[in-house]
Amino acid sequence: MRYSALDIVRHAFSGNRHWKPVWREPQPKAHYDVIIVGGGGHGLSTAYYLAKEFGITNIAVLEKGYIGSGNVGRNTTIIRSNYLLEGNEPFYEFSMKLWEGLEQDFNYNAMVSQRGVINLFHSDGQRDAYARRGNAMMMHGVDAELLDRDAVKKSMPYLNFDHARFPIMGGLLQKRGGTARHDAVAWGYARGADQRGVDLIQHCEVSGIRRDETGRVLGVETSKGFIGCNKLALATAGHTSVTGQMAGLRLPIETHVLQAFVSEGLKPVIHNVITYGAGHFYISQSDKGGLVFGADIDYYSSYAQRGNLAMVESTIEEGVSLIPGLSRVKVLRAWGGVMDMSMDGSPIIDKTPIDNLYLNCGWCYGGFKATPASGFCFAHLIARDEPHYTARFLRLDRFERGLAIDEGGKGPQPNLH
Amino acid sequence: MSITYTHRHVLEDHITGFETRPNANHLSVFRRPAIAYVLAHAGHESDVDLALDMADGLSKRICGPAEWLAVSQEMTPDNLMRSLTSIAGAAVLDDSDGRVLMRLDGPHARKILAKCVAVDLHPDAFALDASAPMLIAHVSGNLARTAEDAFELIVQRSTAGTVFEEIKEMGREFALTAGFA
Amino acid sequence: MASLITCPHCGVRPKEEFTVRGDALPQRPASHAPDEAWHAYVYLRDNVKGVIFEHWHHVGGCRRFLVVERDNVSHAVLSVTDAALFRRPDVPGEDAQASAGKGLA
Amino acid sequence: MTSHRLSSGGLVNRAVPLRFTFDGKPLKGFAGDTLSSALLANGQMLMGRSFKYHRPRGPVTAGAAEPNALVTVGEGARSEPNARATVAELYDGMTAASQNRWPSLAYDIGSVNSLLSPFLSAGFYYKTFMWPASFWEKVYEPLIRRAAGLGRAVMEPDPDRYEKAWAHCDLLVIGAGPTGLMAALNAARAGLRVILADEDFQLGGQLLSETAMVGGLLAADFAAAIIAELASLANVTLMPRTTVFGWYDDMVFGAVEKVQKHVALPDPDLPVERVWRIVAKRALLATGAEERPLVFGGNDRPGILTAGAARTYLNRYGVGVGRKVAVFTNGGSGYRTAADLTAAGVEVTAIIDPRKDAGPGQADLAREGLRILSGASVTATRGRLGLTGLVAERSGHEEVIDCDALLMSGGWSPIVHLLCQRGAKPVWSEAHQAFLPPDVGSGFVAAGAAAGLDRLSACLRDGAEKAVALARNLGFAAYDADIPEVEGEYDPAFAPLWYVQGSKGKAFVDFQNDVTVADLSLSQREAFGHIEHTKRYTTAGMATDQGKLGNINTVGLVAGMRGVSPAVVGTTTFRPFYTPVSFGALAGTARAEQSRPTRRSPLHGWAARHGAIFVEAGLWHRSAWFPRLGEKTWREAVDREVLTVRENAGLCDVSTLGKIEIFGTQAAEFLNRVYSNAFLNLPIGKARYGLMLREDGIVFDDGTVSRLSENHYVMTTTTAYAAEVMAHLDYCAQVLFADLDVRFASTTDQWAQMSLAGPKARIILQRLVEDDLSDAAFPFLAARAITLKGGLAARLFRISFSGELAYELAVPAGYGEAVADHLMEAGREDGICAYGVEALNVLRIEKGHVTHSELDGRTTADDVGLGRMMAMQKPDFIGKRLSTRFGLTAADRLQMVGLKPVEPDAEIKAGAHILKENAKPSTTNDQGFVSSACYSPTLGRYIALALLKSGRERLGEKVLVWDRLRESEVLAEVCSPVFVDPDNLKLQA
Ligand SMILES: Cc1cc2nc3c(=O)[nH]c(=O)nc-3n(C[C@H](O)[C@H](O)[C@H](O)COP(=O)(O)OP(=O)(O)OC[C@H]3O[C@@H](n4cnc5c(N)ncnc54)[C@H](O)[C@@H]3O)c2cc1C
Ligand SMILES: NC(=O)c1ccc[n+]([C@@H]2O[C@H](COP(=O)([O-])OP(=O)(O)OC[C@H]3O[C@@H](n4cnc5c(N)ncnc54)[C@H](O)[C@@H]3O)[C@@H](O)[C@H]2O)c1
Ligand SMILES: Cc1cc2nc3c(=O)[nH]c(=O)nc-3n(C[C@H](O)[C@H](O)[C@H](O)COP(=O)(O)O)c2cc1C
Ligand SMILES: [Zn+2]
Repeated sequence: MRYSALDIVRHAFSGNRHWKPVWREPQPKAHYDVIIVGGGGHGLSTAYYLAKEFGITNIAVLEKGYIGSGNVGRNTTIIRSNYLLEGNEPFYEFSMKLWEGLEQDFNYNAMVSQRGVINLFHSDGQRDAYARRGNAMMMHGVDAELLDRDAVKKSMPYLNFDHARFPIMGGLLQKRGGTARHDAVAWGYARGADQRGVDLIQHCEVSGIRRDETGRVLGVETSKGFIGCNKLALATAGHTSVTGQMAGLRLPIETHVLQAFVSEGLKPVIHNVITYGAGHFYISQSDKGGLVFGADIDYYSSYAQRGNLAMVESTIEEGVSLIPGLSRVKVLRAWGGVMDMSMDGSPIIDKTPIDNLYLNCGWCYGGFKATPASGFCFAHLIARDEPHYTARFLRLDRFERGLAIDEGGKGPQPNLH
Repeated sequence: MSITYTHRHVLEDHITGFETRPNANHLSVFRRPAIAYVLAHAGHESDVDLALDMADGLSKRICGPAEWLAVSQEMTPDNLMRSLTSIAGAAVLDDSDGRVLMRLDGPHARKILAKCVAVDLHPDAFALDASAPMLIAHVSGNLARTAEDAFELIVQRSTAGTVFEEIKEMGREFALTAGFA
Repeated sequence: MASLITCPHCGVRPKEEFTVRGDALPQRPASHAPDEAWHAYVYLRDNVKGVIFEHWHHVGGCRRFLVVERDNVSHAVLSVTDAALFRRPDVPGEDAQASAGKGLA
Repeated sequence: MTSHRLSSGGLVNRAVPLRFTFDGKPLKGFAGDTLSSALLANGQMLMGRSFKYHRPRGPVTAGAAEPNALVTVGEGARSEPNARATVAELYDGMTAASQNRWPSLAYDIGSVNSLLSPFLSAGFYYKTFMWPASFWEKVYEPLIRRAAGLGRAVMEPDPDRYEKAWAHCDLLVIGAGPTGLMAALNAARAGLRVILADEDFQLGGQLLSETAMVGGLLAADFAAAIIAELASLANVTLMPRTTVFGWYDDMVFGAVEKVQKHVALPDPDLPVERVWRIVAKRALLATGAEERPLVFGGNDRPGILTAGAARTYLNRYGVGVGRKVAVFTNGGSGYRTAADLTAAGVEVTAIIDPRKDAGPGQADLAREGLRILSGASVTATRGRLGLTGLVAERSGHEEVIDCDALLMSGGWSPIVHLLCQRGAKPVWSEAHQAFLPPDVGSGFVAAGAAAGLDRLSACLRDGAEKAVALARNLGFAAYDADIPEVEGEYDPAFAPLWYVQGSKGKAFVDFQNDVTVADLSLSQREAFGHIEHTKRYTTAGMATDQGKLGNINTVGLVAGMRGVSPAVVGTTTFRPFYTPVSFGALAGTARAEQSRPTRRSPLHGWAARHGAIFVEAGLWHRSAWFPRLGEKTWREAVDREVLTVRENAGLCDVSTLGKIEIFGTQAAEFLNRVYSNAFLNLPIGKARYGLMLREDGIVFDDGTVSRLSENHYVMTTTTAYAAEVMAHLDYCAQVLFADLDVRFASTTDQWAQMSLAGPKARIILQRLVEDDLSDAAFPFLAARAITLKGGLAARLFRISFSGELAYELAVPAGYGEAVADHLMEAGREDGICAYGVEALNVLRIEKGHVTHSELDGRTTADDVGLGRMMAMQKPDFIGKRLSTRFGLTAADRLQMVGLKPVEPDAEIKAGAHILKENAKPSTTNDQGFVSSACYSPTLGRYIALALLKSGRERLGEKVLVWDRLRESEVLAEVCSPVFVDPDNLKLQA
């Protein structure tokens, strides 16, 4: 069923009683061409593009919880393509292009909102680094603007210009950046995949990977029994090491928890996405009115989707330091997500040493924006057995070869990225 | 040419005058204590610890295993260094200018400190003469309990202004006064 | 956790006093060890879901590196040991149990 | 509007009247009122508008779970949006305003949404607003955003103070109702350090609303007696107005105390709110139970509230919620309230009870003349801005009943929130028809109503007994508790009723977000059947109350629709915050200039006296430049400072560089392992430049090491990396090389360190130094203790960042200013000047020295021209092994070079990229970037350092410095990065 304006009206007059399920709830078949483990944004978009762009439809997406229960459903929804390095920028821009036509493409309103993302800088050194990044973006034909203090003040007068510990000197703006409605992204891809014949199997946890004597993957052991496949693709985000381990892989990943927060609903006050360069705070306002914000990871390894009070406090300290007017606003809810922090802070979309096992991971706290491109490139890899051009640097062997893609320059310590 | 150099305390900018009549809750800043950092080399930890306990005219503050601060209000930094360098197995540094010593005392000292440190300072939990390194007002420091309701804190010189102001702020509800000792 | 870590030297302390360095189990190979060993040491992690050993640096306190044995799902802290006294669970004659709880005593 | 305040009764203090305004209207209340009790006393039932449909709403509760009565309290910078009127303590001068309505609360244009509701069903926006694509940002989203939110944030700096504190205890009791009071008392008597926290301004919980007698006293008096005893005990801390908002790992609780939210003008010496981190050995959850609303058509009109809330308004505040009150109840609570109302003289028109047989116990309570409709339900309600009547249905017969208030009771749900915040899920109990708290071990247990007990006597006993058990569990000797007798308690048992089938009108489960039963069934139909999907698709439970009232009904209804038990459906995830907490409280004092500690150099005062402009460098304030009279731009000052240093001499504060003193018989070996270059052979009295790598072969930091004696070294680090380097050394010494005899400590703060640079540095310095400073006696890289004239002991290092003849002089911090003053004086005749980090930066760029602009965490030693510092012959050092990987040694790596614009006046800025001449801009054509750039007054032109692909092979090549971001393109020549004195003649002079 395609959604159309007419539909809405028709259904309204019949008491909305005739809407159909957005996806089926199938029983797993014995065998699939491709099994994708992980019904998060990346797993679902991979299934969608495999079906839509690469003509493979005999696919199952296996999700241990409900669709979107992972990070795709718990992130701060920022999308942008303001990266520095050659390994990243073209890839994220490819994603941004896909965002720009996504809703018409999958016929679901994911509320992609290109309201602008501004990264504030607070020192000359930071300005230079942002200028370098802005120019890198423009080299690739991506929009970027360097705003000075007055320009920032004009559009965001409520920032702390007068009593800041670290003065706001300006910002790097990407106007095409913005937000998208997290859940709708998952649901839109899920619906699109389902409509093309993909089996979405929820509450189906993969507990083992069965291989033949040559090492090839035969299928997966799950809470719903063994399911066979020709190709197995892992898109399990924070659980990548766990699923990788099932095939004997030891990966350049550490799992960490990142918290996010939402305030009580407020009339619109923050009209774009703001990130604070003197800390790690970022904030935007959802279309419902809640201020959605976050900051650093909790620094220790964790598979629990909840964080600690110290990080709550430091996040909010940064928030009030940046936007003094938030002081009397109340925080409603805090939650966490567990992320696949890679050794250089950049993702991996690659084949593995096991012939028919494919890997998508290392998204750290930035993989939501990658959802379309990650799915597209992963689908490309699975279908064609060669990396998509824009993802050609995101390889597993880059660490051994000394080709780390280290945007932050932090080195092989995941919790610093 | 003989030159004399004036010594300046880092909190001179923060302390305008002297409280003639300090309140019950008072923060005193010591002008020129002698403070040394003492490190024990491997195998000498307990000897150095013992030597510090035995030494006259100084008090020992624990910074970590095999690391201490030796604090004296009687000795000059030079004298303190001299008295410590003789300890076998110890490496000693003069840190008199690198650290600031303050004392917070009064009936509400614990309540004020509860806003500055995470450690339980209940008399049963933080005994008399106890000392420990800890975050004080967000910066690394050392806290010691020197009397029933008196605590001495030592922080790095560069951060002393921040700590001093924060403690004063936290003491406002108890009319905390502050001045050089 | 971790909201509180019981430092064997300083007592119960809040998370704010620590920085976390990461997995405490990898051991720095000899300089001449094979490439794979070095790659593994610097870049690969077991990253198990469950009980892990992690280096925590008590920067706001004694400045010691501690090995914190934790369950990264329940966040329960099982033991805290000074890094210099830590024995890896897979070293013969020592196991996780033997080193566990040492620091808390 | 006439008063609903009863002439007597309640705990409000009628001797203390308070004035306040609501939407500008002046009103009166009493001390002890909440805003909502005072509004109700004034007959103001309408308090707000719902989110989506802008439906008129009054309070449903008298407590923290309130979804409807949200108002903005205070004015200007002190205004707080979304304050719950039901818990806002009334104070004299309070101003409150309704929200989410225009133009007024009574006439709100937004209420047309209610008519559009068929189009606005759950998730409607996911299916629409997609055509044409360009309309989303321009048309649809602005429209949707205009409807967003409830209250308005003023976005002004907050005039009030906040702070944070730690507390420690043996037992934290959360909630000071009968359960919590008995628990605190018995634990305190056993000698535990007890904290008793309650969010209410008055301790006592349900006892304050209770008409029963406890221990021979009126319930409220009984509470007062216990509180008095607790207050007298030194081991007890009473924390009223304190909401425990979160349970975190290791028994750390977050709580927020409203210190001065109940005054018009706060005392400036006190915070308005204070966040507590409570570290508890044990904790007891005594948070009570929440009464459930019933779900039927039109269940949201102002005047419809829970029976318990009405009882609280009556017994605690002396307010009748209506004059003609109907009750719709499936359990004892409705009867009890009806009885209390009748006793107080309020007319109760009917009790509607869906149960066929309500049981004798409850019938007893219903006074004579009270109409009870058993087996009946409310199927519709009447009224626009307030309730005027209802339709009751019994066995097919409908009856209209006039009323201005309808009290509903759908049973009770234990308030398990905090116990479920760390992953454990509540457990459905068929017997209780409720979710009970999970067992999380002996650290944190629930008691009383929170544990599923309903009778007062049982709660009193449970609190006492569990406290005694916890005390014993902690090793305290505790006596068995005395449990007071209760007279006149009632039995709140109930039979579940999730929904009145066939009722007319919207039946709400989530009042604030306007989620109806129809929305829930739509979500089931569309495959959003998992309760977490239902929540996200319908937004049930996502409003400011987080579904405290409604979630249980959502679960019950979804269970019914799916034909399973609520146990199968389960709850959504409980998360902090129990109730919303202000940013201000959670930030405490860490805001504005105080947001992070500030570090001051010992030469700060000296620099300030010379007119320094300061700049943040990490936590430090550093002197950036020293403008003089007549200098209009920073550049003028910096150019002068640079030229003065090159021609005469300058004094720069370098105290912020990290300084680490290293001792030990194996200190040399240690240094040899942590630096890439050789350190075993550093002579005593000499300094050496050192490069530290990360284990991945990338440069980490640079600095110098000086050997002061056989086993004593002092290391310097960059300002930015001082803490990281120290931590790295700790790691190396404690973890990697624990067998080496090496000890170290940071002495950054002990020394005031000044760089004296320039051709005249030596003659100036010699005027102040006893020791011989001739080149022979104190050559380049000499480093040792010296004595200043007058006898001050100091350290002197002949090292140079500027490329000039230069010294770094270190004196004890307290003498820093005095020594700097004397040096300035000594150099006056030679034209000395103070110079800041800007000039320092220019000097080092001219000289091709690197900083973290070049060492950006991606560069190797070779990249920045320091390949010779890789002592590969050493058996091992940090970073050695991985530094030889393909990617780190590839021929096309970026290498550091200098750049000179072809046009001498052209400016280059750091952050520009580089293209081959005539190449098209593209990522693949990108040749590198400008890492540092400045105007060189020495050369009279702009110069830059750049990292350029295979740069060292390209000297002489013309490249395009491409800075599209700042609309500049400059042709430049690639050159050596050393622009000044390449042979180091000045340095060695
Ligand atoms: C708090 C937070 C804020 C963030 N903010 C942003 C942001 O603003 N912008 C941005 O771009 N990115 C952000 N991110 C990162 C982004 O959310 C993730 O990188 C991205 O969602 C990861 O990809 P995914 O959607 O496929 O992951 P997920 O949604 O986590 O999908 C992985 C799925 O695999 C399932 N799974 C795991 N193991 C198994 C198994 N054995 N069997 C079956 N299924 C399994 C999981 O249940 C999960 O549903 C944020 C992340 C967090 C936690
Ligand atoms: N079925 C039932 O559970 C039921 C039904 C009707 C009446 N009752 C009556 O309710 C009473 C229950 O007594 P009780 O002591 O268990 O509960 P209570 O409701 O009397 O007290 C709970 C207290 O906890 C406080 N509180 C709740 N959450 C808090 C938080 N996060 N932080 C700080 N304070 C918080 C509340 O302000 C309240 O004062 C008894 O009188 C009982 O008869 C229970
Ligand atoms: C962008 C965004 C906006 C959110 N807005 C709200 C909100 O308005 N109200 C709310 O209760 N939760 C909101 N949440 C949080 C969710 O309720 C939920 O906590 C989060 O998705 C994580 O799931 P979990 O708490 O069930 O583990 C929001 C989450 C995200 C990612
Ligand atoms: Zn410690």
